[in-house]
Amino acid sequence: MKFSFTAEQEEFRSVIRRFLEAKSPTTAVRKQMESDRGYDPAVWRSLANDLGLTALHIPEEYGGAGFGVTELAIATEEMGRALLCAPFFASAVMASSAIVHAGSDEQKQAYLPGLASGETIGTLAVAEPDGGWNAEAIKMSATAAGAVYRLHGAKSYVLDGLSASLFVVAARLANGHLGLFAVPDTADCVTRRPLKSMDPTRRLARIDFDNTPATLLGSPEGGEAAYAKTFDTMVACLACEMAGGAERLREDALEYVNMRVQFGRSIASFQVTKHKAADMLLEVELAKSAAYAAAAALDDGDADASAIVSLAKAGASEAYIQTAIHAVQMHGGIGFTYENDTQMWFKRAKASEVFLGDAAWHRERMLQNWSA
Amino acid sequence: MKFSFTAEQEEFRSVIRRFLEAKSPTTAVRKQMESDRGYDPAVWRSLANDLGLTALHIPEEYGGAGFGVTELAIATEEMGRALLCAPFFASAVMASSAIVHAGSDEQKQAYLPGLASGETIGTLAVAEPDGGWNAEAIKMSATAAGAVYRLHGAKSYVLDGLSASLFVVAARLANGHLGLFAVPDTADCVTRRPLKSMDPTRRLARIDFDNTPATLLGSPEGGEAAYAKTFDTMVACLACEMAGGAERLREDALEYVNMRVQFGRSIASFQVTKHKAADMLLEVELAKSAAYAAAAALDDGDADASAIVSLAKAGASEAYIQTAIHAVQMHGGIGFTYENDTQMWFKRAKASEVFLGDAAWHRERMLQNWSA
Amino acid sequence: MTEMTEQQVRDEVRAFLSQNWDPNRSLIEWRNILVDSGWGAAHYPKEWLGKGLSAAMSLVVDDVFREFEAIGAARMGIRTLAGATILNHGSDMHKRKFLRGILTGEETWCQLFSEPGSGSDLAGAATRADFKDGKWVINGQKVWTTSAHHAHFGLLLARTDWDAVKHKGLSYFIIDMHQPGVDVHQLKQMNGHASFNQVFITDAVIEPEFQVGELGEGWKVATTTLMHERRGADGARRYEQKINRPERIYQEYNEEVDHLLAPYIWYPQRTGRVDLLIEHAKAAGRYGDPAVRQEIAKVLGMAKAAEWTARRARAAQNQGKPQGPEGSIGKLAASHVARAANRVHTMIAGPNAMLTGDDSWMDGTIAEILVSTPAISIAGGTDEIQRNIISERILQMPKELRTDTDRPFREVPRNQVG
Amino acid sequence: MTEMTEQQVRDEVRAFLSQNWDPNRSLIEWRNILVDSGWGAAHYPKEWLGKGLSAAMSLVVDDVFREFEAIGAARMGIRTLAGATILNHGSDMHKRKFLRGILTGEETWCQLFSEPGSGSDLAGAATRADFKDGKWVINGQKVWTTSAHHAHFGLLLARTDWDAVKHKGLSYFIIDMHQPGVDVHQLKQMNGHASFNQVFITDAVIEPEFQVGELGEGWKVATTTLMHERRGADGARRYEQKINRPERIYQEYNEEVDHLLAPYIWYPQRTGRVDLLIEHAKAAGRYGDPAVRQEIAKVLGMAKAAEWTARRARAAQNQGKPQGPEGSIGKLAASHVARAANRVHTMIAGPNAMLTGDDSWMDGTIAEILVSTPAISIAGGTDEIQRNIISERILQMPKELRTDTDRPFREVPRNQVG
Repeated sequence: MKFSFTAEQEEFRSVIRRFLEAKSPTTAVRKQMESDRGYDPAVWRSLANDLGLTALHIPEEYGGAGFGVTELAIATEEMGRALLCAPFFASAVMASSAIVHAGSDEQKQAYLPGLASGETIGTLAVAEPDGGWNAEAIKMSATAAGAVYRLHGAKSYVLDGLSASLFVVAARLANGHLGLFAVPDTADCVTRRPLKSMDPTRRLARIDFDNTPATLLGSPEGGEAAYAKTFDTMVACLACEMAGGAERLREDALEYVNMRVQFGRSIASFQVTKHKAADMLLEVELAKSAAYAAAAALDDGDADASAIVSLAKAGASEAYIQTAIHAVQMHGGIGFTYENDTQMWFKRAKASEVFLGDAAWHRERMLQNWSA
Repeated sequence: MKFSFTAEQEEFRSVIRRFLEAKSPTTAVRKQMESDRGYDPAVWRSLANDLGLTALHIPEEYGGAGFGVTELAIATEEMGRALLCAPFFASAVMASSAIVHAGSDEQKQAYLPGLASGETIGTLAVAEPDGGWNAEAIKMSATAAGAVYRLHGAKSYVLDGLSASLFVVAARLANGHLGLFAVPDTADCVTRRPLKSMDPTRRLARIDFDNTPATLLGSPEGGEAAYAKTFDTMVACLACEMAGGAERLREDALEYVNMRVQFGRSIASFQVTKHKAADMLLEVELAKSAAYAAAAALDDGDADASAIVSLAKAGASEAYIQTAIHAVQMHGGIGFTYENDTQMWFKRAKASEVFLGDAAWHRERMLQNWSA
Repeated sequence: MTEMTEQQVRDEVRAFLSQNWDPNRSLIEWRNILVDSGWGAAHYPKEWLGKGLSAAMSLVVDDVFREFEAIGAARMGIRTLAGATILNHGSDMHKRKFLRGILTGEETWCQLFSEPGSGSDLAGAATRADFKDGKWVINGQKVWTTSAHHAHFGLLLARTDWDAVKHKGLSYFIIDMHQPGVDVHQLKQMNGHASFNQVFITDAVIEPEFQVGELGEGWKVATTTLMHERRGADGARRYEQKINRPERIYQEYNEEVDHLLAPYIWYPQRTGRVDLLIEHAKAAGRYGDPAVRQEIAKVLGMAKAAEWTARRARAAQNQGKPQGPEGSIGKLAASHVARAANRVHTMIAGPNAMLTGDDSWMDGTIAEILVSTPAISIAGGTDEIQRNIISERILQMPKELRTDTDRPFREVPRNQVG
Repeated sequence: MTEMTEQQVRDEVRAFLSQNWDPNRSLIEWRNILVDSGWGAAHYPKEWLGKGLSAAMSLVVDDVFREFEAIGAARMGIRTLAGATILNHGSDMHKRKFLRGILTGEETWCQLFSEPGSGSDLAGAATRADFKDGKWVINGQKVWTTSAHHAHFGLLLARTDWDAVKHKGLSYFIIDMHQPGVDVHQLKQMNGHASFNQVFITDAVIEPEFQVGELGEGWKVATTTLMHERRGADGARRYEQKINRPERIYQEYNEEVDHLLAPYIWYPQRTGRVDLLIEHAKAAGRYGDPAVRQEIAKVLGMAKAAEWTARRARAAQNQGKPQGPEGSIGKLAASHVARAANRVHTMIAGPNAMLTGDDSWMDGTIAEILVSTPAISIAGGTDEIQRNIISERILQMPKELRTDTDRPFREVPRNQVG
């Protein structure tokens, strides 16, 4: 496993960071999080066309750039840092990975170029109103009706479910296997409802399918394996996104205490503040290391990759919210106000804590996948 | 439930504290913990005859003083504070409670006066080599042979098992019920082996019973209820003992940092040391409150008493070892040496963490017994 | 003259209420009668609208009011602190002008101490009061001000001498909030509520007679206000309860309560709502999960132990024992409990923790917990300040070195604000 | 003359070993040959028993030695620090007298810096060196001294000027440990091992020529020793491994290793032995318990993340990148891991955690973990010192106010010892 980024990867990160500093300062984030759509289409186009980020992890033969999980994760880390409002995670990570891993060659040709160019905004609908992201929890049924299938049931916590024009939906086939299905937003019998998201920078929706026509991606037996790979990819990217957000919180809190005076001296000169800052550094660096290892393990095809991915998510779940709690505390009263930016990352940390499975669930998954 | 001690109880505590300060300073503890016997018979006699502590919780009609769990727990709290080496917990808490709760009137007349006077040293053998203190884990069998029973199997972690002259043994009857049995140390077919105790102030033994004659205490159906009451009493007393030890550690560490200079200033003037001392105070006070509440709940016959008892033990398990870890750390290198007294309480804290069930087990027991 | 006996008080209050209490009066009419009688603030001196009773004896008065379900004088909010401060340090004019309005509830007060530049350090106030043309001219910012948006008067701490040391350059004023130059902005919190205000003061004017106490003695006067605030922290937090009865006066009173409590409706959620953990776990189908049960038991254990610690403290107080350490750790324990409860509610909620409002469990209560607990370790003295206090006052450890208290305030480093 | 190329070094070492290496020699005989050749300490200057090679190039020498399974010069323990300090600051006499014995292993060294009165504060040493009748007379106590019980010489930091400020009143000496007035007592730890000594020095004598560096410059010399100690903290901790071969020299070498490693045999246990968690849980029948699994996964996750963080740091170093924060947090992470692992081993062991020796799981290893992890957060810089370093050096936060460094040392408050 590699433990450093190449010069190209470092440069790639710098480009994204500069882009997001310009396009997604907190003023822009506040504007988008209070908007109806929830993101800025101009930024989305620029991110797709100028930086090519939507194409990152899609193979070259389908219009993508063919980069690994590591590069995709660098992008999400930077987006987590900037708290970018955009359907990137839903489309370029979740939907794209699902189609890459599940689709037939023909299906990839049909769907991936649009996702790669950013023209299509996709998402992946897995969790149901009472369930999580584990394959066994999926109860929605898909019944075969000739060449197409029909979906019946509800999906919840669907990321960017209102913005998406293409749904990949996990449902249970008559043979008991899991299937991943493509459903365009133009399909009949799809009802979308926005959910009230605690984190307004990341929109969620509930989607009801009532006899909705859908295309099975790949074979009727391959769904589990495809979903497992997809899930690992998206969890690794989420862990990196969370590490990026945590690092930003840590840096901003440090900057604040360095600037701030109390009792006639810098708050940063109080030993307790210093030690808290040291502990925050430790937590964030460990979270980063685990998240990077997760992406690298997937790119390496490491036998323990699923375990490492879950390790990273469990660690990120704890580290991000813990850093957010410390960051609010270090700001004092002002940190609890809406006008202070800390709260925006706090809410992202809180939502990310459970998104794609919470720490306890990932710890159990980690041990079950641990070969050692 | 009462949340304060009466003037009499406060005075009672002072008497014990003065006694232990005189009879069980750390020099004496070190001497006993390195001795073969493990305690000083002269101190034991004085504790029994002069202070009457062995008689505390035994009803007056059987030679006891008839005090409640609260008074018994005050005694164990002070002994935990002083780290007294003596078979008090085994005899005056465990064995005495078991006989009080399980024995027939005749049996109480037979056994309790000797325990009350301190002439008899009793203990209670419950845990087996692979088990814990929960009734369901008891596998040792007791077969009826006329008026007496015969015991077969091994007990481990038997407190003061080498010093005791009377064993109360938990075993499974043919009817599936639990039975508590009295076995004198003069019985045939009892093999005792000292176990190497991490905490040398609290000796443990393994005892093998091989067709050993034994007297069933009470009826063949009453064992579970009697053991449940006994167990609650001993756990409440242990929680108080642990709180007492934790408080002593906290006070000694505070005294050390107040006395100690580094970088030309008192260690106690460093903000991080101050905050750690505040956190230790919080932890110890919460542990004390819970332990006191456990004893009070038993005296009151509170419906939630078993839950409160387990809450107190779970809390004490965490607080005692945490306080010990902080205390070593506050002493620095010297705190890790054998010659510094902190290590003696550290080992007691570590052993107490699991004695009579660890924090996790008690948390589960707490919820199962919670009526709210 | 000796103090009345308890029975005499009871008899007199009963006689007064029997004769005067009428729930069909308007609230203001009744309170004016009450204030004239002296029973509205029995612990005030006789010459200032009271009866000169001790605090203990005035609890007896409350008792009789409850018998009659009679409404008492207004006492929620900052007004009580204003009354106490004015009685202690105010001039006769202040007492004449303000005490009645305080007691009838017709005039509302706010406290202008905290500033954006000095959160935990109240004596570091840098709002200026400059004496020009016979008047005080005020400039600065205040923050964390409850009820400023509907207050008539403010208790203002401002700096009148920049060459004096920190605690000696402050003076204390009563400021008319309804004047040009006083701008009140609601301060929204991360949980969406707006419990506090920022107050921007620009060339606002105070007549010299509205200074309270001596020039440069403002910190001393503020200490009185703060002492009453702390004393009330347990007592006054028993916010008034609404009374569910149909008569006119109850309706008016309930409106008053609603109005004053509005900023605080999320306060229960900032404690972490340990009381809801088991209910939430059962509702979410997670109560059988051993890992969840461990976490619930941890929090429940900590919360119960904290509650019992508080009761130990109260029991000791009631027995007249000296205050032990158990009385000082409650606030810090509450922070731990709230933070841990947040974690466990999140664990129980699972994906639902991403939602808010009525998409969240228990009609949004769970979501409100998740974004409200960070307040508990900040408001009313941060955890760090609590640990300083515990270590210095209870454990008698050395005080932090101070570099700001013994030199002219203008030389003390401070934050640039605004 | 230019430095040799890697190939030249390889060739020369191979030639030398082919001719001279004979595992049937005695260890001392061989090391004398080695020292004479210059290949025993190739990074020492040519005039002082070395070859003047760079540190990197001397790794090549090690490489060739491994090819031959040849034993190198002695380098475990404090001797390496003694050699480096003498080379940097010692006189020619020191070099002549000590370097050979250091390299052959015939003479053993110890470091006399720490004192009971100054744990984390080495420059606060208060051991006296008084100049009387042409000799230095030493009085004081030293502590945390490894190998002092069999050392021939000690590196001593002692105070020669009590009117100078803290860091300027110290001088550095080489003290003969085998003299009256030097008493070494083993210091037993709570886990029963005795890895350290206390050294009581009473009127011990040092001839003036065994002062190292200038008078009053002892702290500067000590800094060299400490720098080599820190640099070795990663490298030298790869303690020498025993070699399982029958010839005489290996037997003697293995005895040396055993002897020197004896104080450290419990060191693996102070890390918490995360590697044993799953094995322990399976052996104890607890691996199926969901609550236990949660705790194992937490520790394992933390330990893995810490390991990967260390590898990130090494990878960056290998690429010549500036050191990032990831290099400084390893020690603190190790403390967290060890403490958490102790908790989980306890949870797994259940009642067995009360036992020790061969009554404990895994033949006492588990018990040894339980009473050894507290060392990890103290030895080699406490967690508190680590956090100070991280916040001040990595995060560039303000330094703690010092009151001890700018006045005569005799006026600085210090601990009374003994």
